[in-house]
Amino acid sequence: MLTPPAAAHALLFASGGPLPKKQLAKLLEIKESEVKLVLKALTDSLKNSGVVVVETDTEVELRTASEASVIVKKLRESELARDLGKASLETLAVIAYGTGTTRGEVDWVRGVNSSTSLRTLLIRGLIEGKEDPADKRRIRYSLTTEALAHLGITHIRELPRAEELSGAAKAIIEAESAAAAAAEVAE
Amino acid sequence: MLTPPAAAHALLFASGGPLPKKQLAKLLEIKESEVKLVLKALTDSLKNSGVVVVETDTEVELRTASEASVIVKKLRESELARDLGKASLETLAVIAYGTGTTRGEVDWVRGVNSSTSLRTLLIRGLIEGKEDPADKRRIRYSLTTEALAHLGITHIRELPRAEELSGAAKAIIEAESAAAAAAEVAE
Amino acid sequence: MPFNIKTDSYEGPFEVLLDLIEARKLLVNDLALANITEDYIQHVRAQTAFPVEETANFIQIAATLLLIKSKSLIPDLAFSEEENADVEDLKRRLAAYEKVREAARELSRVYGRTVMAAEGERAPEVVFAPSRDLSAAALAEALTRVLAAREAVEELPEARVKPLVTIEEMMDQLAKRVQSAMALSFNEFSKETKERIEVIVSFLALLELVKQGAVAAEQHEVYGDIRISHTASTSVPYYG
Repeated sequence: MLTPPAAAHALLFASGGPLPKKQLAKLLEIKESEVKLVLKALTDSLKNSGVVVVETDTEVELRTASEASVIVKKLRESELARDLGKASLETLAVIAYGTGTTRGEVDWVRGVNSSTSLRTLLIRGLIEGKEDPADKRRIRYSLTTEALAHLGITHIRELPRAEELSGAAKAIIEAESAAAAAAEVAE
Repeated sequence: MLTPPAAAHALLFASGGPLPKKQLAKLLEIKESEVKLVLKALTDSLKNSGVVVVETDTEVELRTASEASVIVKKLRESELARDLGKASLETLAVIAYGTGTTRGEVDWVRGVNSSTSLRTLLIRGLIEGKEDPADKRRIRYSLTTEALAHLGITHIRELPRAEELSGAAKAIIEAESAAAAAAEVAE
Repeated sequence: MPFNIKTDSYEGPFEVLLDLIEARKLLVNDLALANITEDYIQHVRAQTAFPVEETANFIQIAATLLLIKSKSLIPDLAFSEEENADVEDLKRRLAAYEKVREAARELSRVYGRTVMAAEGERAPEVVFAPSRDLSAAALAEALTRVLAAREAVEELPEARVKPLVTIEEMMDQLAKRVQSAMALSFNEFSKETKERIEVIVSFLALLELVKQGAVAAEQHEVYGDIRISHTASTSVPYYG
């Protein structure tokens, strides 16, 4: 009989791509809240194994470890990443560090129209857009496991200077929403 | 730095199928006689992990463990039984109304990455890919005869508003490839 | 002395602003923004190849900068609530953009360096498995939806672009008016232009002229007209 982390490992391996955490919970017959623990145990058991668990809020995928990138490149030359332009990188940073997650927010912080960059990131599979549950007309963007894999990290908390930069961004966004709310009241 | 078994793990994971042991030795820069030891160590480290190392005399491959067969079967069944959903239906529609659409073209029309949807459609036998005779690296997708039969048509001409919708999709692809070519020249 | 900054590859106005502020080793605050206003405007004027929409962005920021600048020249100047909100918004956006730019630099250091490869693709075991939601009608609907979504995206930017005057046009216009009429009230001057942004631009272009000694302005009451008259100088210096 397999332990839940081992069963999760087999499922992730068999799926060959990102698996929604919801689906994983269903297949393992565990609660969604328990998925976190199972993935933590799997992550620990795969430590230094050459393969890692890459996670977003909603999906999880197995990938080769970043330390293996050189040797894997020898096997699969196509693994060379195409460079991202400055605008796309900036847009990716806004979304990664949580400075903004809608098109309007990205435009607000960059001071320019970001639709071309968003499209590039969407087509490359680095971000995905999901309907905001609170407002279905609004699309919120988030990083995919593909983006994390290109950044060589398994979770957004491993982003360079994650706490400092996303903390600062959040404070500014909060000030902005407070100002926007005040403006609305004033009207 | 990765240990040789971890590097072997990453390579086997990335190769997606049986890897000749000779090639593995070469990639790891070890002697062929040492491959055995490395694979033994990898086998041990993957014990009860849900994934196993399967070896023949000349080749080696990663597979899900036999204990996982029930749960992996559940995964396959859930993949096949589910509704296609918005993303896969859109991808299938772009392919159906196009003639020999490539992955890049589907991405252009939809404005998002379609790899996951394409994979789903392939597994479910709804589309098939064929090499472009003009460019062998390029795969062109079309509906399978089973899919046409399921739709109750014998030719894509019989799809609703075939001419209008095909024309619109084609126009987008042409505009996008012109834009992509222009962008390349500009760089 | 104007600070020279590279003008080749700017994505947007904030990038220009931050470079100007950093070149002067200043922090993002009113003083710094007032300080770089001229260089910023010069930069915008030097650009001839912005897409229309980006020009609108650049000029809108210029208007807010000139507002801040005017406050530094005339401390008594009272901002309206809306103007105040514009100034605060600009400062917040700049602060956020400063962090984003740092974050983007961090990402550029790691992006693509050590790509974690996906599992190798295996030839899929194909089982013909259509679904309940698959029908010819559903396909037509799906493609229609995709096409409609594209149109919506393509139409958006155009709708947001409103024709705006360039700073240069405003300044030229102002200079000519000052030359032709020895005395002219600001209210009179701004009457011709309905768009608020144009009023700001014209007002602040005026302030620039004041500073350069071209005209002397007196504001008799806080909210009264600003009277403009020629000073001793024989010609109006051309801005820039």
